[in-house]
Amino acid sequence: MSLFFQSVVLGVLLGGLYALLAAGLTLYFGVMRVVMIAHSAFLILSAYLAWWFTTETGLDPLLSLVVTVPLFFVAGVLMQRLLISRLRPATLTMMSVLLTFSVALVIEGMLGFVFSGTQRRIRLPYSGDSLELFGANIAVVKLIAFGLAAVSLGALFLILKKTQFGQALRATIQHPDAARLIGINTDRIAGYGFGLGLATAAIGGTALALDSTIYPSLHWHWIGPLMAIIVVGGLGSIPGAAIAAMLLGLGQSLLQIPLGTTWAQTIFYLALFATLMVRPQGFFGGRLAQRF
Amino acid sequence: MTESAGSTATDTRIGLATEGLTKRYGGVTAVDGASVQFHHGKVNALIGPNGSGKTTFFNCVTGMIKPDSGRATYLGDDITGKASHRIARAGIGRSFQLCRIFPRMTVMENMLVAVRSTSLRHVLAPSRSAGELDRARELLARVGIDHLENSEARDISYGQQKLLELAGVLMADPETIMLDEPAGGVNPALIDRIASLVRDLNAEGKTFLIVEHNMELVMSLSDHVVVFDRGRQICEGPPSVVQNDPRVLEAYLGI
Amino acid sequence: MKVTMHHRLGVLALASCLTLTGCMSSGSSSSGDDGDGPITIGISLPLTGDFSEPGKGVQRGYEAWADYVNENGGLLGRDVELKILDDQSNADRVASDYEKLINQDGVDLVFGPFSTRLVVPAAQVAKDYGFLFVEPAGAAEEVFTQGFDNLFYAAPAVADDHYNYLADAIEALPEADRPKTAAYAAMDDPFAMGTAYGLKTRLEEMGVETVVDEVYPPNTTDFGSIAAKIADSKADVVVGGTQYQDAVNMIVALRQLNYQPKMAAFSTAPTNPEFPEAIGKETEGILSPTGYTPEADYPTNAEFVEYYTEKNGTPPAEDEANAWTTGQVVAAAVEAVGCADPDPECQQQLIDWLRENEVDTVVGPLSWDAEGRPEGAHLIQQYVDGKIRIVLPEDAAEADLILEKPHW
Amino acid sequence: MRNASDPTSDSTSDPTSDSTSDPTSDPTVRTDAGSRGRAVLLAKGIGLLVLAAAVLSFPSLAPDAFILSVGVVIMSYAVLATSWNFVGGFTGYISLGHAAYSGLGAYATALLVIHTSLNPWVAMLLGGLLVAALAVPIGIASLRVRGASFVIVSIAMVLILLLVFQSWGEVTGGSNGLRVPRPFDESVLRPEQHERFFYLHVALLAVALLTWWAIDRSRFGTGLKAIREDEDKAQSLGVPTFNYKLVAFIVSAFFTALGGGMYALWFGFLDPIFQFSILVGSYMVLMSLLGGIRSLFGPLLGAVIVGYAVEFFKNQYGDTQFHLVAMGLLLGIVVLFMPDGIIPALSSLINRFSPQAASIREVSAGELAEQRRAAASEGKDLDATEAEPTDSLPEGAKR
Repeated sequence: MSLFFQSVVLGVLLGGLYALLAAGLTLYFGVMRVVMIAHSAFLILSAYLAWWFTTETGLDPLLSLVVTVPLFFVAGVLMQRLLISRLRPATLTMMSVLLTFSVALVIEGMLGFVFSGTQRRIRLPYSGDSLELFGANIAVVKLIAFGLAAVSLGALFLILKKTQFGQALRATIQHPDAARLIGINTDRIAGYGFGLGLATAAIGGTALALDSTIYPSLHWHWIGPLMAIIVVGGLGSIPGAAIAAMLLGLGQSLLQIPLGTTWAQTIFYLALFATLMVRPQGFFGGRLAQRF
Repeated sequence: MTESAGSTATDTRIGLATEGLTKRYGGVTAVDGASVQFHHGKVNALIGPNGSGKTTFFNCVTGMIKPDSGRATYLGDDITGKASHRIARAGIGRSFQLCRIFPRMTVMENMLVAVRSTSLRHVLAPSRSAGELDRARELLARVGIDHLENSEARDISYGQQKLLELAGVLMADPETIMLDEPAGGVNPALIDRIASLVRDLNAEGKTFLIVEHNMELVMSLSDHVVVFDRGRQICEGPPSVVQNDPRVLEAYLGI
Repeated sequence: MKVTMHHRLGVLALASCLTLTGCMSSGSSSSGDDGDGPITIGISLPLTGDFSEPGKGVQRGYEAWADYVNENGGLLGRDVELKILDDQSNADRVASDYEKLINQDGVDLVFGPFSTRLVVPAAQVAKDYGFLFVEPAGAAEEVFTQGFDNLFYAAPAVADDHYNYLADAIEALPEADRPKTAAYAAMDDPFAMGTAYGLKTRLEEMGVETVVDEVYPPNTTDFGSIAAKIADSKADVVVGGTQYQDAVNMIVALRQLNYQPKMAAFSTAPTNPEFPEAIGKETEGILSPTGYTPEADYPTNAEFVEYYTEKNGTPPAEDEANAWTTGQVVAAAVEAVGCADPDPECQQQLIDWLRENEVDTVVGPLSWDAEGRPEGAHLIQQYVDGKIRIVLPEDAAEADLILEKPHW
Repeated sequence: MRNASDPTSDSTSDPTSDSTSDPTSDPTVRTDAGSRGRAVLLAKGIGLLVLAAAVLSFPSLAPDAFILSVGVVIMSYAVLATSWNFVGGFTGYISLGHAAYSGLGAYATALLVIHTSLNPWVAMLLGGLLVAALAVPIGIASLRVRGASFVIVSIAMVLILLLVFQSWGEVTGGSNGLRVPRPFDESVLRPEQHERFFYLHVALLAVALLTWWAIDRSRFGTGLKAIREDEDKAQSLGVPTFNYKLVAFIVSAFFTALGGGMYALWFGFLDPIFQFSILVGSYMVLMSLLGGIRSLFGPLLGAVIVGYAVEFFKNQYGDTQFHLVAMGLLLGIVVLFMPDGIIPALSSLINRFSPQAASIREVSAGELAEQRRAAASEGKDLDATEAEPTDSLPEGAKR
């Protein structure tokens, strides 16, 4: 029983992190109909930057966010404006996959080039500490990562719901043409949306680096589960992705008890296939997926 | 021109028809319980102000979009929610609002896309059989662009592309041809050519269903006009009748 | 007409490429001179990619060995020249590298690559050309069951035997003092799994119950759930079939869950100098098998440590030692047989000689069975007072084995 | 019924001519096609012969067994890239995960050879058929909806197969890898093996190319190409797009699996992390795209260039991590600036310098159409202008 409860706790913590990591991926798809393969490469990049920051300065990796978040935002805007927007709309979905894939390769290669293939882990004085809750142990680092995820998803939600930019962004997601008709500069909004997505990658990467080893090719390990999450959640829907992330994180954690680590990972892919077979538009999201 | 419009009721057969067809996008109801009947063998027109749901209606009927509720029938057969290639093979061809051709295929290749049979023999046969090529050339000649058959479709002018699209639709030999704004964005001379093509083809027995904003063209060309506003039919009849209907004016002027 | 154009271009491009491929080979064929030139030794190593860190360790070991040999009169009076290619941690590349070394560069001898995953395809190429294949890294049982009659592993023991001394020590305990339960977690890698399962087999034979048996993919970074299972089982012994970083992650995750085993053994990682830095003072009592220690008093070891330390600034670790050992093994055969050239006859003599003889190396005297398994065992090390010391076997021990691991 | 007399139809100007185009200027095209037919056929034949001769003479020209083995690798990549192109080139659906099918083909072949007493070549064929059968449900799941989900499934397939083949050790050998018995006995030395496998790969490539060619000229092929250009439009012309895509996908998986199986028999050792690798799949994409996905020989050309470049860079620059960066940059450049690949780019370059062809190029008109198409496809199905009530009025009703 305690193992079950412990696994639930771990699953929720993991699900929160997944939700943050998948939020950006689904956002790009919403604003641009782009499957951003490089998202997880940017996660790893930000994790490396956090690691490097801590190794060089000795300060807490969370402080690196002050630099990486704006940096990634700008990188996202530039990437959309300079690269993605050059593609022909007719073949955007397919070609953007290749383009972002090539970006991922470049990032992976550069990370290997600069930091070598050695596995890295941030050394924190509190990495082994934990709190006890009803018999379950909650690692402090996992709690911080979860907190980061919750705060940034909350902030993302507020930005989308309460600000003018957010409204424009949502309008662009739901009806690009209509948005254009009512005077929204959808190109600029898409750029900012991309930047926002990459900013979440900066936060997600740092959260990831707190309690995990990083190495350049790690991003392949993440891209599969994240894509499964956004499909199950409904492409383009952030709340959908968050719910799917929570469910799949919890599912993975609980399935590890009877099945072991490896087979438990297949839950993502099974959920992906089941979703496409039964309900291609996703279980929690909007109708965007219908035609894409 | 209005010869047939005068003697309706008796000799009209219903071709395409819908019953309570509805399509919503989020909070917006694009097609709102539309019940419409089009006359088989005639030139039908569907008009209405911008945003009245004409193109969405078109897309629902041709299977591009699944309607949320309601029925569509063609010559009595239920075609609701059928995939668009099935509807195409049931005998309904269509063009698109902003002319859609296959840009990186040659004009001739564009012509050879249309599928008339799904038998394996037909599908696996070389697409450039002599018979097929002759047929394509004939149709290209008919619309007046046969001299372009080896050009890539993206390299020809917009007007030529519109004609190509029409010719491509004709390759499938449909009974009913739905044209979405055939006169949109083309010069007056070309509008005349398209109009005469429609007349000729109608004379050969093809049914037309045309969405068009050019009122002059609609009134001169069609036998039967359906007026749409806010996703449903508000009035129908021969052009002369519709033209003077107060509801139509109201819809257009937005009073 | 356009089609023809494509066509013609294709032909042109293809033809020119074929010509270029032909050109690529020119200028590098220095093959087959069995006179007084240097003895060239071909090696493919993962210098980039996932295995690059240990790969570079092996490279340092090989290079140190070659320099040492050349400073001390060479091999058969000839200088030794290493030709090292990067296989990018990729099995396709490793095979093509040996293909190139043997055919195009005309090397006289080959040494093995790093990582079990790359040894098998490489050994196949060597076997097909009749080359002797001594390798520093393919410890897993599967390497020796493939029918390679040219393969020798230059280390004291295969992975399954790494914990033999530890198992012996536990078996020697009175039954009541033996651990009752054990948890195993191993990376899905032939070597790492081999070590953990070797010990598992022994412990199960003596009645230690297996309560957790987890295998995780090499790319696993989140050990929360595995740790939760182990912690929940409250096993007396935890055995990690680990490489490096996974051990660190697992230990951190176990500590996060407040799990305190009586005995904790991890392969490879604890012998890494970075390990105590990563774990801190909680290393106390952690056990690990090792095939090499700089302190060992085997003949030639002192020279090796001194030479290597002088050259590189740090004492050699296991990867470097295994590379050096590989050099020693091949050199012994070459000196005994008196030939070093790619001729299959010479290579076969080298193979036959190694089959029959024992070689003194920095990891102790080595001899092999018919499949190329070395017939020795690994030393067992343990962190005692913050330092890693040899605790087993007793005749080599630098410190006493701590049976009750302090809390971490 | 109705008299076709139209008051404006007798206008003298050609109604098709927009301001930007002059349709009277291209009679060349037609005469070209007519009078040159025979010459074209001859040129094609000669080209094919030269190509075949160049490929077939390679083993005897190769100076050593290493070069020969590089040739085998390149031919293997050519087979895989050509197989990939059945779906990528015809339908425009980009699969980043075709390594899934080559890997499955390799394992299927190996396991059949090991566990049954089947002839290795029969095993390879059977392996290909098994993979083709497996491709049916995968294709149904990923092709039912358009675009993005296909890509996502393609990547997911590689990742899930990597997990399964790594974990299911009793059957697949797991991370220990799997030795594949040689199809030829011990007396066939390694260089001889390379030579035989080179010809075998060429034969497989020839079959794949022939199939590609046959599809290309069939109605089926025309339908597939139409799907690549505009799927909705193709469907509205009666093309059963889903079935077409599915069949193309299955054919592609079949040939990819054969390519994987043959590679397994040659290489003799399978390891899941190298078989189910996204990088292998992306090489297929890069090669096809670079050579030109719409051309029969595009993938072959791409495979030769990339295969050669890989060896060249390794030879010249040795051990750097830079090969990933180089591949990423190359792929990015191809996608951004040369999405049609080398063959079309070169031939259009040649066309530009050849005088008779120049007149049919109406770049401005073409670009105009492209822009219109672009605008259309962005809002293609949501159809916002219709769905969203706006107060704009048609011309006729303006106040």
